[in-house]
Amino acid sequence: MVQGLSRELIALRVARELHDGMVVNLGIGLPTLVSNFLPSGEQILLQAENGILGYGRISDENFDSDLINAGGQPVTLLPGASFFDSAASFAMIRGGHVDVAVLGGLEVSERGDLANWYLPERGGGSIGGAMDLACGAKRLIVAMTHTARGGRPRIRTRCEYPLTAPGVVDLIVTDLAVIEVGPNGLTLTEVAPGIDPDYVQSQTEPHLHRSPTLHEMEL
Amino acid sequence: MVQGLSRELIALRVARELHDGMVVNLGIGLPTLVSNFLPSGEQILLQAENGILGYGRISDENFDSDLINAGGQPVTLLPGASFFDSAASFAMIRGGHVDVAVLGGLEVSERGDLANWYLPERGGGSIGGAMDLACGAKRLIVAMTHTARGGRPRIRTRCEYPLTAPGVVDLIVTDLAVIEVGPNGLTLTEVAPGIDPDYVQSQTEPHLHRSPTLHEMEL
Amino acid sequence: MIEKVFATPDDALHDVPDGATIMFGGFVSAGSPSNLILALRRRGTTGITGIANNIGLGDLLDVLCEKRQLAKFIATFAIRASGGRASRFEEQYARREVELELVPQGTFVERIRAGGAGIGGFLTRTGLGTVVQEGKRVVEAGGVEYLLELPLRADFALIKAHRADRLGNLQYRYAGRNFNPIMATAADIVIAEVEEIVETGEIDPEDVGTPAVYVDRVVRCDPVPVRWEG
Amino acid sequence: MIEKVFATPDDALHDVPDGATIMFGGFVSAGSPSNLILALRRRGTTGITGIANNIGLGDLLDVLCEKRQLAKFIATFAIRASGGRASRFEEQYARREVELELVPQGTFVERIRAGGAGIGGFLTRTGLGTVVQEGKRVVEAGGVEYLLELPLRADFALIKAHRADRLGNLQYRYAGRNFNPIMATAADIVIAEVEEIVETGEIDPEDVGTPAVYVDRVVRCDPVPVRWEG
Repeated sequence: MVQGLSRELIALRVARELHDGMVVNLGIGLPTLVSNFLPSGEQILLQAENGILGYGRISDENFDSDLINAGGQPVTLLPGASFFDSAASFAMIRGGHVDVAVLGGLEVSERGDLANWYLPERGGGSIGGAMDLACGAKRLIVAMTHTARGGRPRIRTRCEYPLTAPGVVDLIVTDLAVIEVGPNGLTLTEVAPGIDPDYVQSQTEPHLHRSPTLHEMEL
Repeated sequence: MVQGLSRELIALRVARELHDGMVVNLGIGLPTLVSNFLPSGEQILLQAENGILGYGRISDENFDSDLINAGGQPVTLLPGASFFDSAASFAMIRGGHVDVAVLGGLEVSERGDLANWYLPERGGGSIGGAMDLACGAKRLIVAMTHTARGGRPRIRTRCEYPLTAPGVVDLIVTDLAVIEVGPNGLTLTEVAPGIDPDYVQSQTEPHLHRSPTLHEMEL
Repeated sequence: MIEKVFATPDDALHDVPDGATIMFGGFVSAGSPSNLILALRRRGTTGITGIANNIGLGDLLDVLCEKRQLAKFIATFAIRASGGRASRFEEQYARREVELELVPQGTFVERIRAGGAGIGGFLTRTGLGTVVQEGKRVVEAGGVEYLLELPLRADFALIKAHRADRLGNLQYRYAGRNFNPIMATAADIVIAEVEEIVETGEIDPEDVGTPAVYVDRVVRCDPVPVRWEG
Repeated sequence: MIEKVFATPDDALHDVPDGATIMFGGFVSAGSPSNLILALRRRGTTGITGIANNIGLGDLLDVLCEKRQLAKFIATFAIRASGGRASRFEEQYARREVELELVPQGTFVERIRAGGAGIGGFLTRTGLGTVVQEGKRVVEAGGVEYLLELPLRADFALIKAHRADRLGNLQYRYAGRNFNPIMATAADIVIAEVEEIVETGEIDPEDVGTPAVYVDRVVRCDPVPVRWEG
């Protein structure tokens, strides 16, 4: 069986997209792990949509129910943090002041449509802040496994699940590959160590252009 | 010559409309004087649209350019005061959280239209917060002289000056009278001491109903 | 002076009628008015339309499902796509015993802000091209299409702050702000649960998060420990 | 770390081009970025579209009329119906040498908030049935008619706060807030004049009025004494 990246390594690869001075919102689930791999010596401000800019690591010491991130996890604060209410928080998100949002995905289409909130086979799901983050962030990175259980490709010609937002995804990072979403469709730019580009294509519904600089991820 | 109320006595009469627990915005000019006549022992919160709730008297001691009311005058703070930005301030005003606004007037029509921002003969005027206060306050009191220079009635069948807002005035307090604005037009409820109701009518363009309880103001 | 301090959460809710529309502040465990929620359960008010960011997610709102006090809920997060044991709300929703309106979180809080700020509606891109668009007007402005979203108000708002003064000024703490200051502007009667009540003037005017004008009732309660375990 | 601290107001304005749209915070004397305004006069930038609550009213903005740097101004208060000596702006406006768009103050600040918050427009009753309505769409919502007002943004916002940290967090003082925190969200480049710059972490997270994300440049200046004398 082909062995792709672990969740931690997907998070590590996503973290390489984040640079000094950026404001970044990490969605619930896998994206949360990205906070463990932020580049050191660079100032990256993590935004939690429940009203914190500049939180640090997830920490259970001195649990305070009023000091949590958007996933409900207790967090520490970095120097220069600030608090604000939810209207101000979504003004920040919707107004394009978040440089990068990293969200989990259920499906991404070749046009960059994202479906990540509703799972028809469970008949359940909630919107939370996902639609606003998907529409508002300057750059949207989706971090997910390349296929769902049973091998069903998550990267699809068009999404079958209810959309979070149409045409919003900029970059897809999976356990198998890094794929850019552009006006001409999807471009495979990196493969996970030991993964063949043909194998990535076989696990992907739409055609993947291959970048002239296609290479193995450096982790 | 008939002698109506001084500006101070108009302000005193307006102050009688204000009661415990009310949030009140006093416009620039004559309305500002109302703050000198607030009922003692009652908690009335003065709102300044530049972002203060709970300011006190106008005071020149220790002038601080950051502690002014909406007329630019230095003010003191009462216990329980708070500061907020202009978006929050006008959310408070537009959202109907100000119980009473007291504004100056150039003209008021019998339907309660208010004109108070533009003086055609000077070719000048500015809107400031007047339109929002006129539309947003739960109750709008206009304090003004009954006639303009030259004896031109300010209370008119319809306003000739550009409107601040249509159909918003609840009560008019002038140097000559107190007049209620209702669905059936204008009702004279009080006259200034020594002023004859017929004289008030002669200085007013539209017909004034006379209240069954019409009486002289108690000052 | 108007007396705003109530002795118990139950007193503060004395006139909440069946069928009321009620907002609840809080985001998961932060700034959730847990004592007021428990008092509302004791009161037994039925036919409630609830408005809160989340239910059954580190909050105590799920207790209102024990005796089926909720007729409808407006939320951003109520039904999970994955995870453990279903909440009572999820069970009742699965049986269609309670109605649910899911709203994107930014639209949710902006609708409440509009309700409090006298804004008749606003244009947002959020939800365009999704199920959220259903039944809504699309308005073009500046060459771009937007959804027209409408204000949201309630009969009561139950909120949580850190401190209050007797006049009704509220001070928040950390991420306990969230929806509380916004909901405080958008309900006919606003009831705040706080950890401490001080004399008027003791909260620095710079630190007031909700000005007194918005608050009708204040009740001091020991906070209920809540925590979301996923 | 991105360096946001500039040595002088003139340095902070180094790239403001002719024809720029510029917001100025402040309400009369409170929270007005006087040092930045004086630096803009020294710079001599022309063809400016200015956006500020007031001009010639206890602010220093009128100095921008000395060399006719303003092409247009968007304000709530610029021309007086009464009072003393005319401002330079009033004189130039009387000769139609400068364009003026008067906006009701609540609509003015809400348009700026919309510009910063990704809101494509909003509905307000303010201005209905007045000259403010001219050229605007009337939209019905919930059985009530409203004006549709559109967002306002700028290339630069020049604002004033009390303190900043090196990261760009701002703390305000008293009624010095006014339009400053809102304008900080609605311009491509935000330049803040402050009385004190401290190390990152020295401003309590509870006291931050404008989070660092909104601020591009910070400059420490002694405040210029300003006062409106009517």
